[in-house]
Amino acid sequence: MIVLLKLIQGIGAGALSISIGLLFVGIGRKITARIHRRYGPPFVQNFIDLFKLLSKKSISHGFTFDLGLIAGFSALLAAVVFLPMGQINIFPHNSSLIMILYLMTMAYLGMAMGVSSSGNPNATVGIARALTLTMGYEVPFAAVIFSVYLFAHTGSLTNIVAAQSGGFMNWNLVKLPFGFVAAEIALQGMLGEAPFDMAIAPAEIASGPMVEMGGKYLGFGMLQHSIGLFLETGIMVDLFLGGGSNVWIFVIKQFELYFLALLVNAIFPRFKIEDGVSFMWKVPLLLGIVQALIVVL
Amino acid sequence: MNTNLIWLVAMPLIGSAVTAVVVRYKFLDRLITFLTFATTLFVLFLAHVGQSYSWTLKFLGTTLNLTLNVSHLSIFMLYISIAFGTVLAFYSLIDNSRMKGFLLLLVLAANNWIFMSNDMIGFFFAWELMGWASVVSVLGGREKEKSRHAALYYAMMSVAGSYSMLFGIFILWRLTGTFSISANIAYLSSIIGGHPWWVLGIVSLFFMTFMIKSGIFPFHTWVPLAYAYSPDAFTPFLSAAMSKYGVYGMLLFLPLGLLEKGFPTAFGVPWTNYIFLWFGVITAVVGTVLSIFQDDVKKLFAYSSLSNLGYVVAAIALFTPVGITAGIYHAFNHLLFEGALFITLLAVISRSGTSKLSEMGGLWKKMPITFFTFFVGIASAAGIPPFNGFGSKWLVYQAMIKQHLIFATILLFLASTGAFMYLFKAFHSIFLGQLSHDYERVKEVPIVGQIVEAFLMIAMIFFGVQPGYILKPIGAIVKSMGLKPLPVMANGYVAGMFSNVYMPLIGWSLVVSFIFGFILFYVSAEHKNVSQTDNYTAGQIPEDWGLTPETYQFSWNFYQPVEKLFVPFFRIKIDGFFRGIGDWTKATGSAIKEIFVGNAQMYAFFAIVGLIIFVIAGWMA
Amino acid sequence: MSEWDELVNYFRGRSMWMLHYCTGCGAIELPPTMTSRWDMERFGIIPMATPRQADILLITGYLSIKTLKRVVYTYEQMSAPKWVLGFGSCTINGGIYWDSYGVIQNLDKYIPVDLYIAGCMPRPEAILDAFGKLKKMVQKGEAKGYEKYIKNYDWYKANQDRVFRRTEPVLRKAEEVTKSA
Amino acid sequence: MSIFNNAALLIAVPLLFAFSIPLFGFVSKQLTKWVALFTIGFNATFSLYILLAHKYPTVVVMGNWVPPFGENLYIGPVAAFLVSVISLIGLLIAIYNLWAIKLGDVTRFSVLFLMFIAGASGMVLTGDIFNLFIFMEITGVSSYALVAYGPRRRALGGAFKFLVVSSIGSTLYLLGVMLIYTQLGTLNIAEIAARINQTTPGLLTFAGILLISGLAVEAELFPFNGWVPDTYTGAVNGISAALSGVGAIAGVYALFRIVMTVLGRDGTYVFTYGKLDLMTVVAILATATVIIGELSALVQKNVKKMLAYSSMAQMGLVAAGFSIGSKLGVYGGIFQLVNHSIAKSMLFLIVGVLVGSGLGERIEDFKGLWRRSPFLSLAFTIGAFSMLGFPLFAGFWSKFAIVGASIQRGGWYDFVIGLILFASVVEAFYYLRIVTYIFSSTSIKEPKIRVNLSPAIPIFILAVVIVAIGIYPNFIGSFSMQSAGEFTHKMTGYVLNVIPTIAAH
Repeated sequence: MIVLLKLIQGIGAGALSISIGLLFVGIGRKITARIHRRYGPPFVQNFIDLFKLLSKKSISHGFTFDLGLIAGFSALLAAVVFLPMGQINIFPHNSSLIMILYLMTMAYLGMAMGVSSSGNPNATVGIARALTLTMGYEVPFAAVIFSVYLFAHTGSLTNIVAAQSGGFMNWNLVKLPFGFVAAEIALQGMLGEAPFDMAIAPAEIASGPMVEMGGKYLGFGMLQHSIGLFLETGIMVDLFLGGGSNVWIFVIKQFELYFLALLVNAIFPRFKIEDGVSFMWKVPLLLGIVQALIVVL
Repeated sequence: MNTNLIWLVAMPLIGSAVTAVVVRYKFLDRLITFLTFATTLFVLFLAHVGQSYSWTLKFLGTTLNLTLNVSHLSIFMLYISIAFGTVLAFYSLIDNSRMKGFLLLLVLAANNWIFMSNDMIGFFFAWELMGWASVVSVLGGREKEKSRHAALYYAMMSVAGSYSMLFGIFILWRLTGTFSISANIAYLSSIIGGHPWWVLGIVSLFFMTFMIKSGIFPFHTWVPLAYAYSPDAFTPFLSAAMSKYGVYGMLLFLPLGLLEKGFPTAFGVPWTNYIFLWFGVITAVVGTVLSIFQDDVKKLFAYSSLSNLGYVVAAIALFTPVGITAGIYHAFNHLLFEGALFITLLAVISRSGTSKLSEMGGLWKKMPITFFTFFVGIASAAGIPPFNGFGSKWLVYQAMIKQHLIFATILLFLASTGAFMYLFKAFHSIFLGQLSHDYERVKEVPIVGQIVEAFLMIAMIFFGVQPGYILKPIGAIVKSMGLKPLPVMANGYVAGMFSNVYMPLIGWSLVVSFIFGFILFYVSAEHKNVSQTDNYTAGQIPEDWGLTPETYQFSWNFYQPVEKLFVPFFRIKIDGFFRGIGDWTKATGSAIKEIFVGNAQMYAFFAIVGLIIFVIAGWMA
Repeated sequence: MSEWDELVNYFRGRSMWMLHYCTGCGAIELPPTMTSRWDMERFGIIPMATPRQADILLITGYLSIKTLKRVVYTYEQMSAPKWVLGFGSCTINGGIYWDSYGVIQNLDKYIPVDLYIAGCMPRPEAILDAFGKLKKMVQKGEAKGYEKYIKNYDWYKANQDRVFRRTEPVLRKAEEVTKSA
Repeated sequence: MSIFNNAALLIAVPLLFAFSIPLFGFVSKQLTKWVALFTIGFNATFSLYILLAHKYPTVVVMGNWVPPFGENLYIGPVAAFLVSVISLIGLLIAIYNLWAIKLGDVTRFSVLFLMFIAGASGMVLTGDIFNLFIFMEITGVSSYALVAYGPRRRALGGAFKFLVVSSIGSTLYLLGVMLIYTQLGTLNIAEIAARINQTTPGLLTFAGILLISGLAVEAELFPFNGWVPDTYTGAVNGISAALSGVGAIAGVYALFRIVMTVLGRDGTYVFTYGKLDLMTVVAILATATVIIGELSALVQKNVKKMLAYSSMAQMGLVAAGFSIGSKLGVYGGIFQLVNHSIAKSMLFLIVGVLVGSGLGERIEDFKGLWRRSPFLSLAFTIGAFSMLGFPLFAGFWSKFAIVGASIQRGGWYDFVIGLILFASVVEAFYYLRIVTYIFSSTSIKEPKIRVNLSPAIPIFILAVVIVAIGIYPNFIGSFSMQSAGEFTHKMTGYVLNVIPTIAAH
């Protein structure tokens, strides 16, 4: 019985993450358009795109291509159920942050496997860039999460959220401001928004990993992006913004973070990959280390 | 007196003697090797903790007791190494490399002896035996001249290490008059309060050996050479099992009780351990960074192997319950996934005939079982749950954070991210991407190889989902070291300091979401399979362009941008330091050689001068 | 046409991703179409990077025979459903290159064009109008150029081969040259 | 004191046959080699009988003049053991010589070889320091001539250098003997040993310095070892093997018989009487020898020369073991001495076979030997591993013991052994370099090397013995241990066995 309940809850969480993620991207497109002084697409445009993609025919380069893209989507879905989302917390005793981060890695591995089995060098270059950038942003992010670990004396997101209960002044955003800024910059890299969008540069490497993806494959890619967006902003909310008393507040907080990212994305050009990494290892890492020192000492 | 223990050493020695006779008949050689491994494994089933066997040796003017002793740690190490060796020996039935069965069996005998020995004579004997047997094994690599250099380099490091340990052994003997390891460690532990520098000096003599054997910075330079140029069938054992000897040795010498003796601490660990820990961390980072830029796949995984040993060392150096648990657990996981990876590499190299990443590509269709084993292997090595590498890495972080070692943890995390980079590079360059025309006829390895690979794949998943089967014996080891073991929960749990992870849950979560993913995939519009060359080429038609799969495969200079980032670090050449010592010795040798001028008068003159000096010395005395 | 198909077509019409094959001078009209003045994204139309991802192939100018080869290859790499928009008079009748030996005059003979945008140059309004037309056609299920191409593949192929032959070198082998001399 | 006069045959028989060999030479030149072989065979059998039947300790008295009044031979554990080793290795080399010595004056070669064995045996057996000098000269003179044997010009150079340096050594030794004689009026080792503290310390020191300077030549200690590389390289390989396998044993024996038994003072660690502790002097010499030998060997391109330097270095190691002066150290030293003789003579024989089959002596010539002759390759590897002290091979135990003894003594011996271990790393490099060359095959297909039975037998036996000792060290080890007792306890071990009536001082 409990298994069935958890299963349904898990499916619900997955559906929530997909829809919220798609909605976020849709709203994001609208907001970006407004910054560009355009009208912009309807905010449900992403659902339409997804539907179109899933119903469009496509080509595949073999089983690994299929499996990789499914893995990219499914592994993130599997990770989402461990994320405490407001009052929805399906596995409260099993929400280790590092576990979630490593589980997300599987999605990237799957994605990478899929696209590079297409045999297109553009895709592989894109993946190589993405992985290089990962090395860039993971280091400051690691500094931040280990600071939070030490600060909260727990590694479980549930407990980190619980430790921040009791109002704005208890949020880690206030208590660990440098960490928050560092994590925010790292988040920009995680989301692949400008100035860290070198992995999917359309004009240089024909949209990188997506070069061979069409139809439902691109649809899966889109889903992965949406869930990833949900998960990454969700982790940030749990880490710094005190989670949420209910899921809608949680989502609003997520959106705030995404909104920040969008603003940056809309106006910035793109880093060269090595400059992106060295930026990550300079500014955010310094901030993260300052934060870590403050926590340790 | 448990005579079954002596068979653990004797059985491989006998097998080795037999295989040495039939060394010319390759299959027979391999078959006997495998049977010996299997028998040894069977003999091991009869052994259990607390057994001991001793016999005497009339040597060094006294009657010495040589003792074999089964502790929790040793039986754990024995099980994992012999079991892996058996699997490898089974694979080697179909292998064509120039590995000699009798050398592998000699290493096995030494392996068992090292893990069981409670006296330093036996330990040293076995250590040296293992040393030369593996050095000679390395000689049989594919690239003759390179494996010659590699073997020589490895031998030099190994011999230097052995002599350092020999020195340490006898110093301990001088102090205590016994060769018993446990007695000596108890002695060291008892005098550490009064003479810390003495103890540190002696222990560092031993640790130098162990660090060399495990390839810990700054002694990591031999590892890539020896791994890359050893016979492909021997490399898995070299990486998976033999790197553990150093770890085992360190674990023997770590319980000195520094904290109880009021040793100065840094971050809650004795400062010696703190320094040692940084060696581990640096190893992890250096291994990772260098691995990213390798083109030879065995070199790449050699660096990967030593990077993982950096994790192990960093964790055990803490000498806290969670640290030791994490270290041993990671050592086990390293054995499993690194062994599996090297076995798949063996399969790939035997079929493709090259170990250059830039010459491979697209092999997954040709070698599906190998491909999936490799996939699970890199997922484990990258620490992706629910495969087996995750739990230990996660515990390592916990252990480090527990001691507020935030910088070390960040660097380890960097190593882990970098690990993902090089693992994917190898994965892509071997299995994904375009299939070269040269490999159109490549076949999957024979059925024996497939069985081995499938077995390892299942093992990696099983021990990932059910870590309890490993964590329980590790708990016993931790307890036997006088530490409080981590709470043992149900089989699927990894219990950490800050939170727990229930691995089967992750597994189920993945299964459900994969089912969901597949359903979504198959209800969506259909797809058609196209050939690998039907690719987006910006409108260029491949034939017009003269495009071949090889030219359309991206695997050369894979992480070129990253290389720019690390340019300043490449100027530091540890390897150059050792080679410098070698060159200096050689130059001194050339100079000293000039004493022997080849002239009788000069020799006579030397003799007379020597005499005169003596006479003067006698006068002065 | 079943309800499901109607639904699908409705959404397809609302989300058309475009691959713009920019030959000739027509490409200059696309940036204003995409950016704030006309903003085609409000109709769900965005430019894509590769043929795999695109629904519309927009050809913005004259096509030399060599370029045609690439266009055909690109078109064939796109997945169904896919549509072709011919932009400007060059794609209709060759435009100012009507008498050039190296330029094709009539794109429709080589790949099935669903809709032409006449003019030299058509302004962004015309492009948006064409997208609107195409959207209606798609939603009604009328834009079936990709099926026509499969049905009449022989005819298209023959036409293509006839012009492609002109790109082959006149003298193929060195021996033939020496023999003739 | 038990008397066993037949033991004099160990010297008499080889000498007798040596001088009668020219008669056999009239029949057939080849026959002379067989005569030498059987003579040494007799020696080997007889000495083994003494050793295994435990006929020692015993004294051979000449003309019923009991010591200290007459000349005597003393067969203690050391002599029994070392004579066995000398004659066995000599026997194996004689077998090898059946194949190797074909050209030139075979008859005289056989004469000299027998004399060489007789001299070496005599050095080990004699109980008289002047007779020691005589036997040293016999060994020396015969070996100069043996070294000069052979077609190559470098043999003459080697022999000449040996001659010059060795003559100086003999002279110094004789001077030392003279000084002792002026002091004590006796030449009997046992008596001198018992009364050594009655001499003037200054004079004793001077005499001791002369003695060890003289003996260090044969024991190959720096700076008296200039002859070693050229002589070993110059001689034919059988003779190089004999020099390192037989001559070196006698040389080291003589050195430490004088230093430890004659001049030494009993104790946990043996020191010498006189103003200067000669054991320390020897230790310094030994350390210098090891380092110089190993470093010089490192840069050699010629395997034979490399082996020569390595011999020198190994002698240094042996001497270092002895010079520790404890029972354990001497045990290690003797054990190492024997192991070195076995391994090094085998290595020289292998080089001899290779040279005989048209290969050179350069390191490059060893490339791909595994393909051409697995037997020789394995034997060479076994020999090299034994030299390096790898387990399962003989050298492990002796090196282990020497290092152990040295560290047990502690003090500045820690530095001695530290330097020696560093030199051992160097040694490991140059031996393993050859081993790796052997197993790294060349691409060129080369013909197999056929090894004749006559050189194959000694090489095979020596290789088997190395592994046998490596697996079961106790057999040789127990003899070494008895021998060590004779060196470290000179009164009970030596003097009282020879002259039971002598007053202990």
